[in-house]
Amino acid sequence: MSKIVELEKALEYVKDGMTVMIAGFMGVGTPETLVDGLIEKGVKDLFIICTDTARPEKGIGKLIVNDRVKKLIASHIGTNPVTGQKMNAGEIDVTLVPQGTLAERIRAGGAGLGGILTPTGIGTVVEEGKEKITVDGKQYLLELPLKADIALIRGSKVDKLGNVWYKGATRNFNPMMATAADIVIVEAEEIVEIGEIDPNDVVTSGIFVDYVVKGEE
Amino acid sequence: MSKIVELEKALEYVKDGMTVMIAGFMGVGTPETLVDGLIEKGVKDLFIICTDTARPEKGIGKLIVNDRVKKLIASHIGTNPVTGQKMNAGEIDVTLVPQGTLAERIRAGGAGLGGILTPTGIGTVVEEGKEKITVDGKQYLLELPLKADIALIRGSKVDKLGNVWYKGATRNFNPMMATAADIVIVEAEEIVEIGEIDPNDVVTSGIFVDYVVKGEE
Amino acid sequence: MDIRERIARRVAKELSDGDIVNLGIGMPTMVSDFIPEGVEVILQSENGFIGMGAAPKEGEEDPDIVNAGGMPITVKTGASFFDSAVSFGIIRGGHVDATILGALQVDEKGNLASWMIPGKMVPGMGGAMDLVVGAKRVIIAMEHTAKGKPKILKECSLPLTAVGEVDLIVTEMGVIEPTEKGLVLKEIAEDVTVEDIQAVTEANLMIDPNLKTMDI
Amino acid sequence: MDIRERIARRVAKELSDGDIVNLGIGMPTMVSDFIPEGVEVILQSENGFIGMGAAPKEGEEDPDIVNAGGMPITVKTGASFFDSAVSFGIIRGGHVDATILGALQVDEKGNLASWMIPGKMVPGMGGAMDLVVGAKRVIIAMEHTAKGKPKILKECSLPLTAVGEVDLIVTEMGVIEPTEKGLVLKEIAEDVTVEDIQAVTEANLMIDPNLKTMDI
Repeated sequence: MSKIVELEKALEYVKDGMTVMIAGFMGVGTPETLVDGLIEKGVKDLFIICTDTARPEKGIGKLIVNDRVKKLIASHIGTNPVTGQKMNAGEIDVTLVPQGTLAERIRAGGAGLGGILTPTGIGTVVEEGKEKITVDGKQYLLELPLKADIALIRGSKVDKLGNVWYKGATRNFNPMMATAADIVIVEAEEIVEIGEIDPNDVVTSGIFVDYVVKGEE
Repeated sequence: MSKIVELEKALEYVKDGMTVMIAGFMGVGTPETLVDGLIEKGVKDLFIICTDTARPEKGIGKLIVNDRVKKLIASHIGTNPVTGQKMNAGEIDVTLVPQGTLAERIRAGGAGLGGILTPTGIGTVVEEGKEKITVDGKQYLLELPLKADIALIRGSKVDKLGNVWYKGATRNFNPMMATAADIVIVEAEEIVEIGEIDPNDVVTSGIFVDYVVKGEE
Repeated sequence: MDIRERIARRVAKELSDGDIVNLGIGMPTMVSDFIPEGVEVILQSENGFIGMGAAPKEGEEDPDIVNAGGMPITVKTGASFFDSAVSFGIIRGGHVDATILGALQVDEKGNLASWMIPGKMVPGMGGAMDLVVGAKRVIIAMEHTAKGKPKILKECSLPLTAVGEVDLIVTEMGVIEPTEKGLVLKEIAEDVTVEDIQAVTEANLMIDPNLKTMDI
Repeated sequence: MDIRERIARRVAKELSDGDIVNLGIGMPTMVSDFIPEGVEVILQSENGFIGMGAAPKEGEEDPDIVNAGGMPITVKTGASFFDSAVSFGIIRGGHVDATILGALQVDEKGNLASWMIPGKMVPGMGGAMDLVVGAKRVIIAMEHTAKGKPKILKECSLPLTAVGEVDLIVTEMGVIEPTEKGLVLKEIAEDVTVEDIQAVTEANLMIDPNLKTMDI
């Protein structure tokens, strides 16, 4: 039962207005082929969850520049000035979330947790509108889980069952996002035979993955 | 800077009455050499955090049988009848915790979270004394982090910096416990040179590990 | 046919191709022997892997690869290992399609008691509470009575494993579905009458208008 | 000596052998060039690894290995890669001995503002809020003033990164430690007087009785 499909087939599931998680840190570990495919396909009004919007010509930055994003949750938008411009112009509704909190919220979404308590953001604007809970005399913010309709992830080696192995710093948000969306599409830098990734070294189990698309190397 | 030490040296840090996390599932992935060393050394009144007490002659079971445990948090004690006997006799104070909750509580302890919200245990005795928090109309229990003075873990391959790779089902609670204790001692099935474990396949980073002890193969 | 085999055979038919399934210890483990042809399920073992295979041949056991009962097992090609936090993330996060578990008691609200008998047996809940809350479907595979006494009750008397999470009960006498209105008898074993099964069931059984013979 | 080099050299002396350190983008990155001999620190990069090495030679960049600024970097033997949840678990969990960060403003309560200027610059906090809350020591490495205006204030006017988490402030003029009683000037640069430094510091500076010359 191979999960390998053509790009167009995998992206059939992405519709206007959907919530889409896209992995990568400054474009590293971002599925560029899937992002390009989204732009080509013409979907719009997306709610994107990602850690940063990279640069205007790179990764998630391309979706920003091409006006496909209506709402955005990210931890950092400073390297892509277009994001800030569109935010100031009221074209994109941006919520900034501390990077560690973002990772935990996505993980919580995938792991069935109702939320997590973090000390990060206490005493800052991040706490606005959130419940504060004191444990052992220390204050924490209750941060709620995040889920998505679609997650677009990228693996360095992916087998036909969707088992993923990541190289270097490409891992970042990929493993968590793979657990937190209804449909998970992985772009494979390299597609390998089942069993080629040592079962001890698989990072994202194929059970999380719906479709595998061959990306650029 | 090698972290490899003799068994006796590593166990110097374990004192009577300490809170000790010990990894393993039914003894698989349990550092048997370290457990035997604890018994040999004669420490007592330990507060043990583990997922099960294995069997009387195996893993953590040996500490139970040898009367070294005063307090115990575990998810399952049924395979070691001695644990139940000592619990009923009032010799060991046992708290039973759902296995998934135990994993998250230890992870939270290591990751600086103030707690996590889980639906597990709602409507059961597990909820007794715990705060209930409703998120999106669904009830969750607030479960608090666990930390320890010492964690005893086991790796299949360990390098001199303490980087650990686990084989098969030995991984279980090892990675979380490695993050949640003041002193972490890892028993190595095999000690390897630094760099022999691919940096992409290291599961527990050496930064969590204080001492490495050679165990039985 | 052995009672336990009958139950296991019937439960096996509840599984669909590609399902991710967690089998409890004991009778539920037998279910994997009766999966219908053409159906391939992926077995999750909560101690830390996906892709569980058959028991190893004698002499070929790997002490590092055991199932959730601690018994030597194998993994299939394409398997993957992970830690207990990931494993229960899979379970709690709804990534397991079905869990098959035994029970001490089930009641007409779909409540389950399976982990302790106060003063007698306190093994602990292990992973059962997470499994029952997290899996998309909870199928109870158990003998209809314990020493002749009903296990399907109006209200569980033993400490609960979870509230209202049971989706289907399969016993040697029939197949029962907890619904908002109560327990519905969906299938009945060939050698059993409705009166027989109600006689050993404390809870009231509503009879499905399309009551079928138990499909084993 | 360049102002930034002076700051980086002084900060480097705060680090001890074996420390796990996270360096912010910009001047903090320079600190790794001045670590004293005999001291080996382990650099954490919050985008997902431990054991960061030097920048690669031109032509030897690996596009999969970049630092938290997105620039090509290398890893040392014994490094390990992990995901962002693990990375911030390391940070939030107190496993990082020191983080070295720049700042827009610091105040006498040890509050830090470093991530936005409303209406002007809203880059986002990235990993800074977690780092400042989680690291055992927070060392601010920054120029003493911005366009001649004080950055060390009685009270930060910009949105905070964290409350009361700053442990040490190193500028080209001196070394200042936030304490419960306020800011204590511990060291002063050779070419600077106490009056000079107070003149460009809005907050009141208490002078350490053992005030030393800044050790660079």
